[in-house]
Amino acid sequence: MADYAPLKLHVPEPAVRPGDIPDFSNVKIPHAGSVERPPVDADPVSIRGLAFSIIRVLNREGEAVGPWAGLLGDGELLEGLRNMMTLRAFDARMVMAQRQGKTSFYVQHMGEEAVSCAFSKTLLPGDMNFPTYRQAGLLIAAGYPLTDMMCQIYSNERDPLKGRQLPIMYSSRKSGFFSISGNLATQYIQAVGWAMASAIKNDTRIAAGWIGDGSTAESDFHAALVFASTYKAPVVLNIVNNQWAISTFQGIARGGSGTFAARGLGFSIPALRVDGNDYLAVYAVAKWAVERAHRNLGPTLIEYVTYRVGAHSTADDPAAYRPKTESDAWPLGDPVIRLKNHLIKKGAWSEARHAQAEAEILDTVLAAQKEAESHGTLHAGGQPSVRDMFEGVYAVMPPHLRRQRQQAGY
Amino acid sequence: MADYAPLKLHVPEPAVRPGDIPDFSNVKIPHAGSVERPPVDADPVSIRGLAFSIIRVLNREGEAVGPWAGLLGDGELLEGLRNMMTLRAFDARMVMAQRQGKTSFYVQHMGEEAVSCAFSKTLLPGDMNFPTYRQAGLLIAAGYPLTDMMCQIYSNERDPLKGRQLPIMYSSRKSGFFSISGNLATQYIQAVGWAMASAIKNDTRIAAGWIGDGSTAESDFHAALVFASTYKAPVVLNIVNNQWAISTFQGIARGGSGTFAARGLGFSIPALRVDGNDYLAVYAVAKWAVERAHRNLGPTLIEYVTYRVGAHSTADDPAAYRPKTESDAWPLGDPVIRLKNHLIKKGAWSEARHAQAEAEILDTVLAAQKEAESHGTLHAGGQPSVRDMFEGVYAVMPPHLRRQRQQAGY
Amino acid sequence: MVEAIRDAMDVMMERDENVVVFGEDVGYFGGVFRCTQGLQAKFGKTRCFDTPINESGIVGAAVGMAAYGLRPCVEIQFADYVYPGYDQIVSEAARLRYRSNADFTCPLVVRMPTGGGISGGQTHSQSPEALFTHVSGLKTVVPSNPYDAKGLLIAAIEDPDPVIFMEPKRLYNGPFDGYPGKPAVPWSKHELGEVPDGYYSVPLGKAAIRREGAALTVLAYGTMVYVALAAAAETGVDAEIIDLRTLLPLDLETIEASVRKTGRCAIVHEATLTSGFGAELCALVQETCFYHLEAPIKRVAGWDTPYPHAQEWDYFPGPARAGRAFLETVEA
Amino acid sequence: MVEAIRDAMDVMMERDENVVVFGEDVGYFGGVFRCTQGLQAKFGKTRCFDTPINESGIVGAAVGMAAYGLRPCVEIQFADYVYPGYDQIVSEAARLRYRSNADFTCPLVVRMPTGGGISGGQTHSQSPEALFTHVSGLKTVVPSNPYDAKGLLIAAIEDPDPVIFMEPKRLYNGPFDGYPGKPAVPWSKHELGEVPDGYYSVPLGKAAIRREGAALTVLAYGTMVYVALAAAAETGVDAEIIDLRTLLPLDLETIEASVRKTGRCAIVHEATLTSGFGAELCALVQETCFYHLEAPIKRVAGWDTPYPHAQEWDYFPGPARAGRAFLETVEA
Ligand SMILES: Cc1ncc(C[n+]2csc(CCOP(=O)(O)OP(=O)(O)O)c2C)c(N)n1
Ligand SMILES: Cc1ncc(C[n+]2csc(CCOP(=O)(O)OP(=O)(O)O)c2C)c(N)n1
Ligand SMILES: [Mg+2]
Ligand SMILES: [Mg+2]
Repeated sequence: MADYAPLKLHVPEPAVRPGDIPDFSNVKIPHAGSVERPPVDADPVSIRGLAFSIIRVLNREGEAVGPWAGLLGDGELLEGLRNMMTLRAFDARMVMAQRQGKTSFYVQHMGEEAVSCAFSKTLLPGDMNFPTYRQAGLLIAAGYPLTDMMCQIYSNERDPLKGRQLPIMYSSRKSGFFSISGNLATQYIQAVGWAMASAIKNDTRIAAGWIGDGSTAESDFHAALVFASTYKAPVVLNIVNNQWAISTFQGIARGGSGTFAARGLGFSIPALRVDGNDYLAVYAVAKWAVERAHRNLGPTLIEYVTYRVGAHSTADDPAAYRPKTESDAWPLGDPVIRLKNHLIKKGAWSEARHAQAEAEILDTVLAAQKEAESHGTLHAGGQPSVRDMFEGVYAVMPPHLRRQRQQAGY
Repeated sequence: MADYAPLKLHVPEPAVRPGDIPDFSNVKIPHAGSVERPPVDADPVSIRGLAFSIIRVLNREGEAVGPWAGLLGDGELLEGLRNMMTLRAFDARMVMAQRQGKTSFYVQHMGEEAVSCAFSKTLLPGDMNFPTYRQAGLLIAAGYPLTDMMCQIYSNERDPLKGRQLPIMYSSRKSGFFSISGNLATQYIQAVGWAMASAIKNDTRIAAGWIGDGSTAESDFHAALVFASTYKAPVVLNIVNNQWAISTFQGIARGGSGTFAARGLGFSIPALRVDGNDYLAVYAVAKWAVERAHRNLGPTLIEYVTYRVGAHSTADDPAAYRPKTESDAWPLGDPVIRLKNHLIKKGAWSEARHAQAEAEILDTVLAAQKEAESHGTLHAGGQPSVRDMFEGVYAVMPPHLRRQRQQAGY
Repeated sequence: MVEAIRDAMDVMMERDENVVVFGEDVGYFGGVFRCTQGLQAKFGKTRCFDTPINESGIVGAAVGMAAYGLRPCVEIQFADYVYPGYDQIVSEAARLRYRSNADFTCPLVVRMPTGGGISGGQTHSQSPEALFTHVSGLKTVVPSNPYDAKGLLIAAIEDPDPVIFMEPKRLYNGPFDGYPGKPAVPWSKHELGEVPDGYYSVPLGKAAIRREGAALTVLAYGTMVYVALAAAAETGVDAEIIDLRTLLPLDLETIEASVRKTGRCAIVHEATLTSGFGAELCALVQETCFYHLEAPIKRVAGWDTPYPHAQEWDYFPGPARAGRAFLETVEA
Repeated sequence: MVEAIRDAMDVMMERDENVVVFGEDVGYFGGVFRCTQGLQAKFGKTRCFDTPINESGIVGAAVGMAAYGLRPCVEIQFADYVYPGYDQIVSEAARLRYRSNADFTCPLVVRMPTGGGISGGQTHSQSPEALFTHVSGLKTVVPSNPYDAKGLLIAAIEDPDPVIFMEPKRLYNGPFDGYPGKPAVPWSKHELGEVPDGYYSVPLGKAAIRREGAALTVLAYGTMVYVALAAAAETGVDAEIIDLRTLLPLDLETIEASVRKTGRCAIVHEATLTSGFGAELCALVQETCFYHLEAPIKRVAGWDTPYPHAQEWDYFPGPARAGRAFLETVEA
């Protein structure tokens, strides 16, 4: 009867750990331009393969090739480059500001700038993102003021959120950027709900949900896919696979499926995998999905394959769980350098102009920072008021909160 | 810019509603014997098609055909028939008992008897089911006493659960039947946890999770698939697709994916669809999955395609949401009749013996009922004590509960 | 009360196209308690529809819709099944206005049948109101009769913030005083069973005095209002019975005035005693009326066990238990 | 306190092979607060491992494991993230013994860092203990020092029932009395910072008196024990400060004896006031000690708002607020 061998628990492990030599040989990378571009109304079953490949546009020579190329003009590409550079400079300053004690917490985007910066450009005014804490590029590319971002990060007297929220948990309805929660995955189903609302109202606006590789394990990911599939909600469901969830490698959330895009197959939701470090590829694939949504063809799942170069946040040090040089070994390169090289290859850009742009951008960021700091930082200068702490729990303050505010002396 | 047409919300609807003529022409039913039988260690990717087909053994002529046939001898089949007939007779008596006010609630299995009765026979002693409220066949096939089941249903003085639980929420560790919760889907991830525990302990026992079509929408379904996939847990994940979730047709939970088995594809969990009204097919497919688990090959997802002939429970009337004759039109027939016909075809059974067996089984059920009722019914005769209400909240009763028990006068 | 609740949604769906209604089995079928019957037929299936069985999905989608500008009124089939949606309620709906400084808001109603007395066992009988009253940003409402149910639900749907609307299921078909053996009284025979047509609202945050009295203040809500009335009648205690209607924001003014007058207070709820809403009521009363209190405040509540099936009427805090507490309080 | 907690798991994993430890980032990395550091290296990755980010999955899998016969001790990364796992705790872990008549049981510990004071904003600062004390079948523990943390965690792991183990994260690295500006004191400088090697346990359900006093009974737990001590020192109020340690089952005997002696009582907790555990404490004290009380029981607590980021020290109930309440109570 029990002639079976003893069972064993399988616990997935990353290929390498601190002290090992980084190894991405298991990441299969198709040639740029090699993956088909189906029509947006293709039968999801016929394009299952897209969930297991990687759509790429920029090749090693910096050329844009294949069926997903050719969507963006030089001006748009230069703007994209500028946005990514701005985000990178912004990150660098804010990481430093956190170290200087000007705020409590920061999350940077190093290596992942193309994802949010390019995606932002595929939306129409009124469309709504439901971002995580690692999509500030959406705000920057949408032209949201850097100073306002910083005031939020500093929780100062000009903080649009009145000091109530953790740094980087921005909110801007005007910029199509839903209030960040901090609770993982909750916003994914909210994006679906928002999109359903738009469809209920016969509106034309669509929504975009955002989630990290690790967070796809959360249950609200399932809720989102079930609702999106059932009601054919006009929503783009983005998974940013940056290989890590704090200290946990993506294999723990992914399990045996090979990719995160594969999750879409169980719902017949078209699922595409894209080189997340390739601005042109991100734009092209996102545009395809956004088009599907606007045309009422239903949801699309996109996995952006990228790499989190920095720490998870200012609260951790990745050297404790992965080789220090792993990011250098990442085979999809750096999104800023790749777009820069492409523009240089095209003759639309040069090393010199790049250096100049870098300097200009730094000036802009520094100016914004100076302006923001003139309104205070977390523990110094202008502060949100204690009254603000009591306001906004409800539209109208109920008696018990009024009493508490009085007790607090305000 | 907004040159898109207004969006529209898609709300799936069943093909027919009360007053319409039942129509299952959209249910594609492969010929019995036509679906391949891969080795248990087949690459999940290579058998994706099994999630979109229906494995069947019994053909219209009552013959067992194809690669999934031939696993059960006549004795086993006769036992299976007897178990299904017992469950059906048990159901009929208990539905009546509920109508007579002897209990508050009952859930019947009409049409789905093959699923739990056949599955039960694929397990080894010590394996553990995590059932829903519609798998009493697991208990009956495992030889759990009918009287004990009825005492639980009556919440009487002999109720093994001391009157604490709703009727039919049985628990029997000895019979490999985990305590039913009543909260949908929660037990699915618990089954995975139990299986992980067995693997951690290098035990040989495996677990089986159970869920209904409607309940696959619950988030714990996702948790179960994620954990099962990641840790390759030795678990069989069963989905009983009986077409309905109370008043809601399966299309609401399923969305665009065509089948529930498809959900496994996103996790590279082998996923099979089987004729749930075919005792032989259920046994064969379940056995395949159980074998995989025992051989440490990881989880398997099985969708049993069946039909809920009766009401959801004694609390509803399906005539309000589906045509009265829909169950007659169900193309996969009745599991009891199909197995009976197969045995007659084989010469192992006859109409006369069947009629005699029916009478015997009814006697057995009636005797069990008489015995159970001698210990009381919900509002009459022997009752669990009020003390029992206070016991068992904790292993040792804490002071506050002792005080409350005293206050209650016990 | 079922009709009153349905009527409230009907009226609001008519007045405001942004009101949408959904949940498990609420569409074609009209809900397992039939509270949404006819709404899909009347307003179409994009305004009233069935959802997948996923409470987090129901609330989460509703939060997204509310942020868009709709006013979802969703049903959780039983309060016992709200827990999978609890995170979306607590972490999202309740905090959206605050954390975004009103950049986004969440006008959302989550309806759910609550309480026992229907042989529902541990998964169809719970009264989890205290799990909501602890959460800043939520309002929690428990009506006790059809008139209030309609008016309060209309006010809840109109409210700019998330409201938890708990419907004592034992009151759906008539008042119930805790005697399961007595013949059922339909609402049509009850003064508060009369529900005016059309639009009216009962403001959130205002209690109602159901019986004036001088000897004892009784705080109750939902089914327990009738239990308290029966207990007062049986014991002859001249109790002032306050039906809270809204638990949060609470009408502390009415409570305080009454306790100052009577000098004694008892609290009745069906939920499990420990950390139930009665604890908060007790704390508030002793904080605000300490020098007027002549006896300890008594709590009568469900025991600290799961809700049992067979022992339902031993668990249920009926008139006998309430009456004993009333007498003890006035005699203390 | 981090080391003490780690030590408790280490000791129990050594003594009982059925003890397993898992959660988000707890395996190779050893947890974001490093409470499980070294356990995977020592006991192997099937005894201590990383999980997918799914709190319902973590608790649900643990319930299945506990039913099998293991003793899982799982970590929820922050108490603020327990809500997705709340259903598995409330509907499953808490009721398994009861509903199956002990056919299956659930010896499970759910650890979670709780409380604020670390600039964590609304999603890294919450104190949701009252959401557990309302649930029959759970025990809830909040240690205030390394000695207790180790002993209580060992007792929790040995307990046959599910235990919610809340670790005040502001105490991980030293006692904290509510003055963020003061130089940090490490545990090594504190008498209760000394943790014996090896096995010992502190029984669940027993409070500890941290300061004897005659003028006022103060009920506190976790970080608030130090706030209360500071407030007593600053105001000169001769307070008897009781560190509850276990909220449920509660050591009512110790509380009652103290209030009978002092005649006055104040309660301090960091969680939001309304329906917080202070409400239950207040209710119990007035129920059991009414005739000994000379002044209203005061509650000092977090305000009824989400936990703010910039205004953290206005939200946090520090010694100034506690001291004011102590004085008001003794002077009333
Ligand atoms: C419900 C919940 N559980 C846990 C956390 C703690 N947490 C914050 S970020 C994070 C990792 C997320 O990883 P991933 O989804 O891959 O996103 P990334 O940080 O890589 O962008 C965890 C576990 C949380 N914020 N919310
Ligand atoms: C968490 C939760 N939500 C809702 C319910 C109410 N409910 C009980 S059974 C049921 C339908 C389940 O349908 P399905 O999963 O298809 O199982 P079937 O009854 O068809 O076997 C619902 C909604 C519940 N028990 N638990
Ligand atoms: Mg990640
Ligand atoms: Mg079903």
